[in-house]
Amino acid sequence: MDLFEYQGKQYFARYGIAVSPGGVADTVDEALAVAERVGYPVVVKAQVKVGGRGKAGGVKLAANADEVRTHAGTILGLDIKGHVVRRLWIERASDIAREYYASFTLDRPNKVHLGMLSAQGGVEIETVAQEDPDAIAMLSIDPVRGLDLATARRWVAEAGLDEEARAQAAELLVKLYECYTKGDCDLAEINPLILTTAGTVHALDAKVTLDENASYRHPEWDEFRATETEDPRERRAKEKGLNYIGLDGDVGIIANGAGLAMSTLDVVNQVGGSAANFLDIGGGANADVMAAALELINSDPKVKVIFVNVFGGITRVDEVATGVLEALGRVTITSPIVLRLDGTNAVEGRAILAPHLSDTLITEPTMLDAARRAVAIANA
Amino acid sequence: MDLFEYQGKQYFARYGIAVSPGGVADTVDEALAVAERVGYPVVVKAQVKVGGRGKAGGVKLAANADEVRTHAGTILGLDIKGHVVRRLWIERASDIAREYYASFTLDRPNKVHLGMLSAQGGVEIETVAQEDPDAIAMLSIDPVRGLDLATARRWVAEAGLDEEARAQAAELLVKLYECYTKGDCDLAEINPLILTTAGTVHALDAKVTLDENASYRHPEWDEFRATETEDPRERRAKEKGLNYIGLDGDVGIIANGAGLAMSTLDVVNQVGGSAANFLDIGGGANADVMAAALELINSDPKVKVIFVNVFGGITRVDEVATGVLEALGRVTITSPIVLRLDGTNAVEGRAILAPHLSDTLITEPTMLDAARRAVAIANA
Amino acid sequence: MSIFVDENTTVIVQGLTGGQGRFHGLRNRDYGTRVVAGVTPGKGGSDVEGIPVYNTVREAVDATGATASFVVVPPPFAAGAIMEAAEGGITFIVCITEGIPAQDEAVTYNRLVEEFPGVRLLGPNCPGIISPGKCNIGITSGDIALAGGPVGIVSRSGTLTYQALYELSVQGVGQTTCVGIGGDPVPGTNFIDCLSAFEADPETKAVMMIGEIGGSEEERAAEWITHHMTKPVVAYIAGVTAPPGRKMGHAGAIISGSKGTAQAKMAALSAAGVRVCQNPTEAGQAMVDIVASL
Amino acid sequence: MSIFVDENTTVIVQGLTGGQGRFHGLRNRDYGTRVVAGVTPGKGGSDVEGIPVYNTVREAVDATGATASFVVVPPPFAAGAIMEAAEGGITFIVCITEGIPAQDEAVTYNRLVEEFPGVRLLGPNCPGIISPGKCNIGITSGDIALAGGPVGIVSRSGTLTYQALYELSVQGVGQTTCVGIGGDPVPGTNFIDCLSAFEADPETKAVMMIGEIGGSEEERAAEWITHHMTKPVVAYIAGVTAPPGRKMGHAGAIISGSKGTAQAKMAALSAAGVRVCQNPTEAGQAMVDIVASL
Repeated sequence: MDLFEYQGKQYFARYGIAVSPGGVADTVDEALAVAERVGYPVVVKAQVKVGGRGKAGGVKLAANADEVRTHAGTILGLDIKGHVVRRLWIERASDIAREYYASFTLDRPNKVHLGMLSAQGGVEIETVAQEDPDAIAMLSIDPVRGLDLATARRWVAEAGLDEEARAQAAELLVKLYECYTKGDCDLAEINPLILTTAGTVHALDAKVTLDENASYRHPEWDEFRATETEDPRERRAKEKGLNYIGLDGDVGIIANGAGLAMSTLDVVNQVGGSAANFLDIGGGANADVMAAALELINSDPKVKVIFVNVFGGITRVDEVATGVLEALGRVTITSPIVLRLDGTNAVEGRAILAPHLSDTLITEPTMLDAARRAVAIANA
Repeated sequence: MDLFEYQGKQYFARYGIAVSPGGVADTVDEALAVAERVGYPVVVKAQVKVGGRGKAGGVKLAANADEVRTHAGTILGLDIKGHVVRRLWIERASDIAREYYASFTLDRPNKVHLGMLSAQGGVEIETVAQEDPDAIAMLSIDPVRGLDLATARRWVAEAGLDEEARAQAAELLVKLYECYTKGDCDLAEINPLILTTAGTVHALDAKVTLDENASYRHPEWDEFRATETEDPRERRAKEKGLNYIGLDGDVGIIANGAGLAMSTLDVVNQVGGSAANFLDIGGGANADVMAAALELINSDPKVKVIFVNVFGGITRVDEVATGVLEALGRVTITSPIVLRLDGTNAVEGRAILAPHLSDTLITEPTMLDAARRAVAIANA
Repeated sequence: MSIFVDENTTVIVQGLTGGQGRFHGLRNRDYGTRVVAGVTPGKGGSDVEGIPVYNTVREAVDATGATASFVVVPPPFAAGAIMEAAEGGITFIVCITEGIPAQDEAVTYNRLVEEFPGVRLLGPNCPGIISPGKCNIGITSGDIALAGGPVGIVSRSGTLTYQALYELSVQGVGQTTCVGIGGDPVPGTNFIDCLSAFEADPETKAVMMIGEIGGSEEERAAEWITHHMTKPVVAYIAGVTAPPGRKMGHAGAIISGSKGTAQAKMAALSAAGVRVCQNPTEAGQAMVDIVASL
Repeated sequence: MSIFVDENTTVIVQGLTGGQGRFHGLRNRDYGTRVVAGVTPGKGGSDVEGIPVYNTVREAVDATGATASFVVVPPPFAAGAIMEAAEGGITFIVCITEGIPAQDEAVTYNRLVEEFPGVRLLGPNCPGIISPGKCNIGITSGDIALAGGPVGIVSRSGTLTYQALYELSVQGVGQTTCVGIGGDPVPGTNFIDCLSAFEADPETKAVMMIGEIGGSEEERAAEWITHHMTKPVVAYIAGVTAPPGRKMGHAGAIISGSKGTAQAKMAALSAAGVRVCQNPTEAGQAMVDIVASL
């Protein structure tokens, strides 16, 4: 789960990481109230989960109440790359002497944590990584040992942070690592981490991705979840325990297992079609799940045909067949359905479907055959 | 100081690092004796401080006494890239299942130790680094904390060493790190580090460079020093406390300080000449030192002119001038001498030399003027 | 022969008394696996259809001499269960638990590597391992596997593991061992571990490898194959058409920038001499051809 | 103003009772440096021409309030002396000792960074620092320096430091501070530290930088200059004609492969907008021109 900047800063604050004083505002009046509280000048920042908001006019400096009113009014409702701004973060403006970059994430190939620290912050770290990789001090951290202050001090020196920033930065990095690990983040990134002209170090932005698998031990995440603005179809799918991702094509896909679902997309593409979605119904494929899946796909106006690709491993194909029939009895599906049912009890499953087959309920013996058939229908 | 392979292995053995059983041989008979002792088959290896000895025919497998006799006879006296083989290392041949690479050196930019470990050993590590950098597991080691067994275990897994090799390799790496640090190495490299078909891990080669600055605490290095085969001129220079490196040009160089000596080479080159040597006489420039330096340069038949470039910082130029005159009284110098004397007491120094100036004892006011004059004489 | 497990492998099930543990544990036993004990804290002394239950792994190992454990406990307890297995003397741990926090996985993996270098963890979030006719630990259906070799299978994807097994079995091509390594952020066992074991196993004559988008494990495997693999390898990579930046089920199946694409993985494997196929059926057929030509 | 030291800097000399320590310590005092104490274990209570000697740094600091130390002890004792200075409360340490083992330097540098992040070490194996007319710690001759600014000098090479000072002084161009950082494997202070301090110092208007072959410090400095330096920089890199693979005096001055060549360093600095000169005289003249145009 990606957090908004203000949520990331709230999360940072829990771990003692310094951020600018500020507050959230959903209206111009609220923006004014926050600005009066934190003191001018302030920065009015659009809260959207997409990069490039600065260029899009979503971040403005305001020296007084009039400017806050103007900027807040303009930014609220602004469309930034398809994300409409509904909320602002108003914070006290900082006198920036230097901008750094700091982040922690998992180094998957090496199975350790990776800290990245650079004296060149405030720009896309990918750009720095490409143009001047030596400007990023990479620190491999053994998850068993963690990051201690001595190592952090060595790291800030290695990264070439300005000397007056080093002591504070080292302490902040230790806290950021704690936020990353104890806070169960997939990513905890500060860009820029700043040194102010007054000589203090704090986080001017916050990019936090939380590991959903850890939500059971973080009741405090509920408030973050409340603000998630998902594709309504994807949200409905999640509520049903389905893993759905909307795509641009016209072949609706239902498969059991993420790998098989991805593979189904590939095969549809291979035979000249294009998938309308990724949908993994998981291990279970009873009538409830199948009905929900069919209904979900059916609600997508792009879909011209539905391809159900189920491999019976644990799941028995006869149960899947029964589930499909039951589902069809409960919901009205407008698109033709092509099924490929294979694996455990496939013969029995096909036998169950046989009496119901028609121009709009078709079975094919293999994944490839089924994909061809579905694509032929979609392209007809 | 670079060690021969056999010395590196002896050094490794001090730190408990496993190597193949073997021994040194300076004659064919000694080679046979070692082979009989360690058991056939053996490998007969030329001991030279230069790479590529294998391709040059300096490493041969011998299955029996006859083959040892043949190979030892051929290799002793072999010229490998200008290095004549005077000594052999005979060791028991290993059944190699896998070849790895391991080394420790100083990561100067980051001021920590750098371990490099690769499952792709037995080839030039530079080639691996270029073609497949991911195949080298780099480990930054804080010199304060060192390398412990747990970290070494993580490292061997990360590097993808074969599982049966990991436990032994981790222990060996901890010992190699100890050899590198307590043993004051600039470089401790094993290539290849092997896993035998019998499942044991040991060092099949050894490349060790010792840090001369640490020799005061390593009386055991004396035996390594005894075998150093240097350019006789460089050895003589070292005995006199001079830092001399022979080059290919015809302008002899004497300067005080390594930076100024390098700079002198550059300026000579810049004005169209070419230096016969690098020679740093250090901070002192009394008559003894100057005499030794002039004599050394004079013994190089390539030299057509001698350029003395002294900047008086601590060294007083008047003392240098006196030193040069005394030296000329003690040794006969055949080449003309161009002097540039600058810095502390330069006026007094030039005054001392003034009565003695001639076509073969010339002063110039600046480094650049002196370089031009020297090069003009050399090219005349 | 087989890799990692065989007919003599004795297995405990951590979580045997839970719903999933009971179902899969008994199913594994029914397949012929030597499931000798269960472990559930507080339920020591009871049994599940004749399988004795102990309070701790140590007790179960002391009583039965088991060397393998099947961990099937909920995410909050999985990391602890894995460490308890290693501390209790187990050397092969299969964890099917889905949804373990990545931070727990990172710590657990490294603790095992650092403190118990002789212990292998398979998973978490994987279907497990089956050596047809000998041993089945995990949730793979034994019905779709065929004993007798000569093919080894290693897969990052659950359902595609089954698909791969099925494609071979229906054509009469058996398997030595099929290993599902799972797609979680920090898998205990990776492609190279399995390829290396298959390369060393005399009965395995060819290997089928099922990868998917995300990460760089397939590329690393390709590098290893280039240098060390002598047996033919057939590969299929799922996710050619997956859009970048979206999680497709597994934490692993996400493309970041130009890294981890199916195309890059397929190119790396092709360069390593692997026969790369466009879909599972094609991969199955390619393997049938290879086995026929052996 | 000056960087790192000024007329108020109070200095102790570790090794004042030794030959070198006495010579340079007194010379520094004669220059006007506030040399307030010496430290030699076992010689506490004595004095060197009126400078009191203490047994430990802690005692010397307690008695005098000194903040800087000049370490001039033989290599076997240098690392210990540096750590004693930091532990004793000194915040600026100049170590001129040549020949300290690299392993000792690596440990000492990292201990300082980890345990005493507020402490700066200059050197080892460096000529020291001089702020003309204010403070001279080290072995640079005060005669060749000229007070009043506006040029800062930072150099990796000893004799070329003197050369640089001299080239400017004879032309009447003064220096704010001249720092010799030394060419040892693990220098306590690097180019960037000095460039950053000169950039922040209002009296320094331009910087002369003397580098040499080996390592990558000049390239890193070039990168820093690109991003942060607003003042003009003139550079000279010694060793254009040095043969690869040979040590030229300093451990630093060695070219490995294509890395660390003078050409690469000069190119990087030029790209950063630095005026790169071919010899010290040219560099001096370039700086004279720049100062004239300020």
